[in-house]
Amino acid sequence: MVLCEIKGLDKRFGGIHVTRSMDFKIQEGELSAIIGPNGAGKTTLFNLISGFIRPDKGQVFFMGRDITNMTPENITRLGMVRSFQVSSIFPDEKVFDNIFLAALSYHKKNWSFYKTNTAYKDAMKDAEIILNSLNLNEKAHLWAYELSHGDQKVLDIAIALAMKPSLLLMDEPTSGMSPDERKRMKVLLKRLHEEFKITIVFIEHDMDMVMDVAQKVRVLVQGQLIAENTPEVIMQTQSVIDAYLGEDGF
Amino acid sequence: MFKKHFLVLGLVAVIVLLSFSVSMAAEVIKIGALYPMTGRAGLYGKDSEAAIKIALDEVNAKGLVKGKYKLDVIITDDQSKPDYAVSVAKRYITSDKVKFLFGVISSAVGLAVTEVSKDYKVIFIGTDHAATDLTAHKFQRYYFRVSNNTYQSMFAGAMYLKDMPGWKKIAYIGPDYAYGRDQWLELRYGLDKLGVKYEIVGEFWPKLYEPDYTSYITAIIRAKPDILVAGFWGGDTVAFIKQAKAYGLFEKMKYFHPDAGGNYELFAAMGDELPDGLILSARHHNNWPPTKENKAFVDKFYKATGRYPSYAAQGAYAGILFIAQAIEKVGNPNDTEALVKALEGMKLKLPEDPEGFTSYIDPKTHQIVQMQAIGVTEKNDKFPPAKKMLGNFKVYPADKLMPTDEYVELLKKTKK
Amino acid sequence: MMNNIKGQYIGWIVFFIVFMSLAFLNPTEHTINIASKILVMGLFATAFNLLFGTTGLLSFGHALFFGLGAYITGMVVKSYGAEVFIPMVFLGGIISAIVSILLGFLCLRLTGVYFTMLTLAFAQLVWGITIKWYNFTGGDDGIQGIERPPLFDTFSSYYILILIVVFISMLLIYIVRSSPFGMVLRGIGQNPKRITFLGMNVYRHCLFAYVISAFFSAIAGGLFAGIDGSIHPNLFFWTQSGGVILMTILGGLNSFFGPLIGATIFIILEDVVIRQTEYWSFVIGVIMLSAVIFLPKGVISLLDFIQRLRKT
Amino acid sequence: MDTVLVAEGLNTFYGKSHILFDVSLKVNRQETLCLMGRNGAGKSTTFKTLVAVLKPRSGKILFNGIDITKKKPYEVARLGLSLVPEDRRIFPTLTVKENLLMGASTHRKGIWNLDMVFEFFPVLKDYQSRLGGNLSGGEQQMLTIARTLMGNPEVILLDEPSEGLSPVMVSTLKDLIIRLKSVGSTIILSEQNVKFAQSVSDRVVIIDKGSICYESDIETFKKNEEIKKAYLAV
Amino acid sequence: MEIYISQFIGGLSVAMLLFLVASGLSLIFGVANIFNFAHGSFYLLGSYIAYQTISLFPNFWIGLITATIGAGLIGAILEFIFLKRLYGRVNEGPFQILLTYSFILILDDAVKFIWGPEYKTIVKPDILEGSFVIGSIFIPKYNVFIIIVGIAIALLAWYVLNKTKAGMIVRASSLDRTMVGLLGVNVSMVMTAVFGIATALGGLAGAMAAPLRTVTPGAGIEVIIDSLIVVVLGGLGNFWGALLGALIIGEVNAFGILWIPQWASLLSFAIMIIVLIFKPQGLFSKSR
Repeated sequence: MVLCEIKGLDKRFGGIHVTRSMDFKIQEGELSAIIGPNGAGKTTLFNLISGFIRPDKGQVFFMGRDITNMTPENITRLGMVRSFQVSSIFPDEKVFDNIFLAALSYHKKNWSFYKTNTAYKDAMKDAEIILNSLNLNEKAHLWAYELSHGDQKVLDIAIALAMKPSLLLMDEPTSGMSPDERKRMKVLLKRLHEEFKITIVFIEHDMDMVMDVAQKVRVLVQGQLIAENTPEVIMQTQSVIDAYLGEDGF
Repeated sequence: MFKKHFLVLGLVAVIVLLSFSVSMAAEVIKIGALYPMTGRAGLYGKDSEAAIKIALDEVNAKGLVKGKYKLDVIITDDQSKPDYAVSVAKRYITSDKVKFLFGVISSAVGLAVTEVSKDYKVIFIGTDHAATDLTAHKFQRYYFRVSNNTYQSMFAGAMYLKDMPGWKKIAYIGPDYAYGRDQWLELRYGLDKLGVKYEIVGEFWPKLYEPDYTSYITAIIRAKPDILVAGFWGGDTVAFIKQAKAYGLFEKMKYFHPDAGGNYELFAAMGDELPDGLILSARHHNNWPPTKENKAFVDKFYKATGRYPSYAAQGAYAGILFIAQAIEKVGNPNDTEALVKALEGMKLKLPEDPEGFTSYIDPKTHQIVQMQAIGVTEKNDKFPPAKKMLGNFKVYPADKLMPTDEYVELLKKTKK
Repeated sequence: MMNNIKGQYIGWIVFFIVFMSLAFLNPTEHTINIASKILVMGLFATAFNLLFGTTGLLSFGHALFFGLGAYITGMVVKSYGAEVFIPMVFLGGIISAIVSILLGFLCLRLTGVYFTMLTLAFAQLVWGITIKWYNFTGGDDGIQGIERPPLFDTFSSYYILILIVVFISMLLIYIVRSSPFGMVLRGIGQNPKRITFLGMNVYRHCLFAYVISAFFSAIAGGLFAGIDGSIHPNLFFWTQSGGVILMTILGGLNSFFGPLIGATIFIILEDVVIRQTEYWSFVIGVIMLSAVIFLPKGVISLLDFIQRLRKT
Repeated sequence: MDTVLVAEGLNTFYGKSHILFDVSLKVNRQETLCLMGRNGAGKSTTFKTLVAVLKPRSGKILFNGIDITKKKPYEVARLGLSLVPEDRRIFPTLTVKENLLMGASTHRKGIWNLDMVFEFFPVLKDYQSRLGGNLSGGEQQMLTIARTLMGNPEVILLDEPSEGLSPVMVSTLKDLIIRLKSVGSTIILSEQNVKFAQSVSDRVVIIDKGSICYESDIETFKKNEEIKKAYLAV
Repeated sequence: MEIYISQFIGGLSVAMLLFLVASGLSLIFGVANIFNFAHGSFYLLGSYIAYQTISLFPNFWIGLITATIGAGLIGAILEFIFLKRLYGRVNEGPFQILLTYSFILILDDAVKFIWGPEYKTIVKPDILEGSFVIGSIFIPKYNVFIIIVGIAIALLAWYVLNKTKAGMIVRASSLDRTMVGLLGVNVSMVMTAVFGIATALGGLAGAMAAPLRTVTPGAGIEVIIDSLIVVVLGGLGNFWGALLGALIIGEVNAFGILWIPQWASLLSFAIMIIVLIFKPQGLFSKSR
């Protein structure tokens, strides 16, 4: 089943054509990567899909609905949730509260202003489950800014999970991570996909990660989708090697 | 410069110590004064302070009620903020146990403090705020004003205009608040009352402390009035005249500014630059009346401060003298009702009184009744740094300048 | 989090005891007057900080709501008598809240300095109208002789009324701040983009906070009208908005009680220093400057310092 | 061999937390030294301490024999020790050319000037009047290195240059560093990408939990799988 | 028709003085991200320093120069001793407001202490006395002088900021002080210099305005809100924007006085509301 469909998406910034008539479908249950050289328009694509910027042309459908002109917050409420390249957390809140805040939003308690936080059992429970499953429970009472870079990225994902997404868009989940942190992230992504049954699309530069995790890879070059296939095939595609992978195999 | 201040400080300390030792003998009667001491109105506060000292020295040197009492004044910066002034006034009465409230430059502050005076039944001597309301429909029996109100200045102004030949068109510029509005209302009332025919060709309302009048000036010139009536207050007059001069405004029309235009600080600030022939007046002139009382007062002030007084000084000086005389008459400072009675109709020869006239307090409204003199700017360097002062004075009789009942009704209607 | 809550309880107890005991210690009228002003300005600053301290949006026009509260109470009491005083304080809050919806609708589309300046412009406009609309507002002469409500008509009983209303209001603001909604506001201050991508509308949350803030600012203004029974257009002026900003920052904008502490310091300083010297502005300036240099989180950081001393 | 930079017993704190513990380093002229370690191990802190953005509580840094421990960052840069920060820090509203000219603020003489830089980085020449913020990530990485080169540093500190770059871009970076070596630059590199580090470095130092725990030449390091496993989790 | 021309020219000279006063605020506000609440106090200092100099050496031009240098020096010293300590601190922005506000309190009182409460005056130099007269239109020479200086400052500032190395460093410093330091620039000096230049501009404005205005304690407070409006109206940190903002305020007031004199004093706030509602980032903003 198609979860999300992108139809003829087109966007210009000033004179630069950042997205050129893009077409593809995200199937429910897929775990796929988007790769491409810096400046290819990967993050812009996410911004367009999630409603953060409006496309000049084209449409986006999510779960059968046209979401092209919806606000990002309403799109998020439909179940499409993002995590960010630079981890987007609430640095001056406790780790637990970061997730709790997101869980409150999911339970639509964000407008409650007359009861203290402890009154919201559902959200508390959700937050605790996520803390446990991402192994953050020992750090629950730290300030978010005290976390290491890798843990902040995990927290970013934890915040996204609290929204119980059906589609998770992740922008470079391993950026700035050390090799062992990357390994943990790999495992985490697979678990999210298998245990939580979340459809995941992620942008990535680390080819090991892409090879190991992704079932499908899309390649973006200069705002265009130039290839879409399994990782093994992509690795052999000459145009991808020229534009992105290079010969050294870093 | 600093040295001088330390010297003054030292002197003050010595005086304070001395007066303290003297006060062992006499009972001190406290007066709580409110004046702006900072910002643009600070000059009037500082001048009032200096004049109060002069008056205190005179009064305490003689001793009150055969040396039984002496006066002491506490001054607090009211910041020209009415709500703050009210709280200070209450502190004066409840904590400092003052017998009199005193001072106030801004009418808004005056209107606020008079309420405190009424509630606590403490006499409030207004020395320098001109809103007619205070002695008209907002009158209360514990309030007395020892300087003239805008009605008195403006009615004198109307009389001046009546006698002036060859004009018909008139325009007004004044600050956009009660003081500016009242003056215009009162002048028009006066002109109508005197049966003067005139045509209004423009009204302009810059904000108080407007720094730049250029656009007003070009608009006034276009309106082509014969007379421009101005209701500026404080330093705004200086800015306006400086800017208007370059546009040749003063050659094109008469400038007429009968309430605060003739303030000495304007002459001091403008020196030679001040055009001749402006028709101005003030609540006190340093060179009128040419009596020895006035000269003595001005000289004393100059000796104390190194500068000549602005109009505010004379009011503060008069206020202290009235208090002293009232206490002298009653014999003790505690019988407020008797003091009120004593002050009603009290006569006192003030620096501002010309030969043959003595100021008195109107028993009905508690407003001082004084002569008004309107003059024209001319060369006069006897009061440096001023190079020009008023001359060619025309004097208007005090008793003709009191607000009529009819006017009070009008005021009530326009101002609720 | 737990530590915080404990600390806050102590704050509430200290707050209540200090101001309550004032009423019984046979204070002078002037002391009560100052304490009343501290409470009222403290509530105003706390209400102001509901928006500023969480979302970081700096309103330079909050005097508008304070003044509105004071004028609604003052004008109606003047016409209909003191019986309507207490309902009018409340009504002032409601009207102010309605006005704030309209203003917030325009202002909150902007951020940063632009928000700050637009709020300033609106407040100044209302100030100008108050002065010009003489027949209705009394112009720059203000309104005098506003009677206090029956039962609370002496300075000391009125103080009790202020204490009760301010205490309840601050408790309500505290509840809002520690609620999920308050948490969202803090989230907006730290990372508005994330809030959007958690399905929440930044603008609407800010608007709601702005409205609550306006409501309590007006309550403070209404109470102010009764302290001296004298109100003036300068309650709307930018210096009034500026004053509340300075109090909040000086006290500590990241702490709930910071603004109240800032208000206390400002009002006591003003009272004491101006009484002593004509050069009060110099003295207060130097004190303020030292506070900025030595107390990087506002005066509230002195408390942290004492706590740390106790721990070690 | 000629030593250009010596750090002895550096102890650096971030607020109250102790980050570097007695870090000592020696850098030889014209070598490429790679500082490796996990996230949070102290690589960036070491770099920031060397260029005086952070002040060590104790320890000493000698650059060409001059004690620079107490100097300000700009003084260190003028002496010829320059950092290319991890987060690139391009001036987004300055043009590419202006960004480059900013680099010349050290007033040092040397081979690097606009012409030379444009020859090395032809992309930048084409984009010289574009705003820095409009460049792609890879171009920004080029620009930030070029900008530092404009100051003719004697020693360049490159903090995680390959981070966030596409593989083909990392190859370009490799070629660039090799070319820099060929013109005689001394480079200190911090990296987590082992493959890349091995392809350009002469010597490797590993830092873990704020202390130096391994040091060797590149060939020895290549063979030592244990070390890689223990400290880099490869 | 003539009235419109003369009103327009009147508005122009109001605008230029406004711009002159606001230019320093615009410089630090936009370029160095410092909000100097005390800008009006440096304006005031400028007036008084010029007055003091002229009363010692009766020459207007020397007065202008000492006022500029004096206000600049005092500004630079205050920045060096106090403002510098705030850079990079938490809540830097709010504390800047508090600190510069304390400058107002201290400087304004110092002015009163040194020079007393009475009004001071500066006489225009003879060469700028009088007016050009075209038909019935008067253009005072001094206003022409102000217009020329205003334009010169706008041009100079534009040139220095965009075309010189120093300007480039200033722009870069406003973006990222740490990075600029890493590239070998003494940023601390740059910030002091920028603050000094900005306050010097304030001082120059104060000295130039003195022959037209009242020199009195407290006169600095009034210019600050007007300057803020001008700076924000045009878009932060944009000199041309500030110039345009000043022109709009000047001209709208000039014609407002003609057509709706009752409401003229509220017009600048009304304009700001209208502009910000339709162009939320000021007039010269780049839409993103």
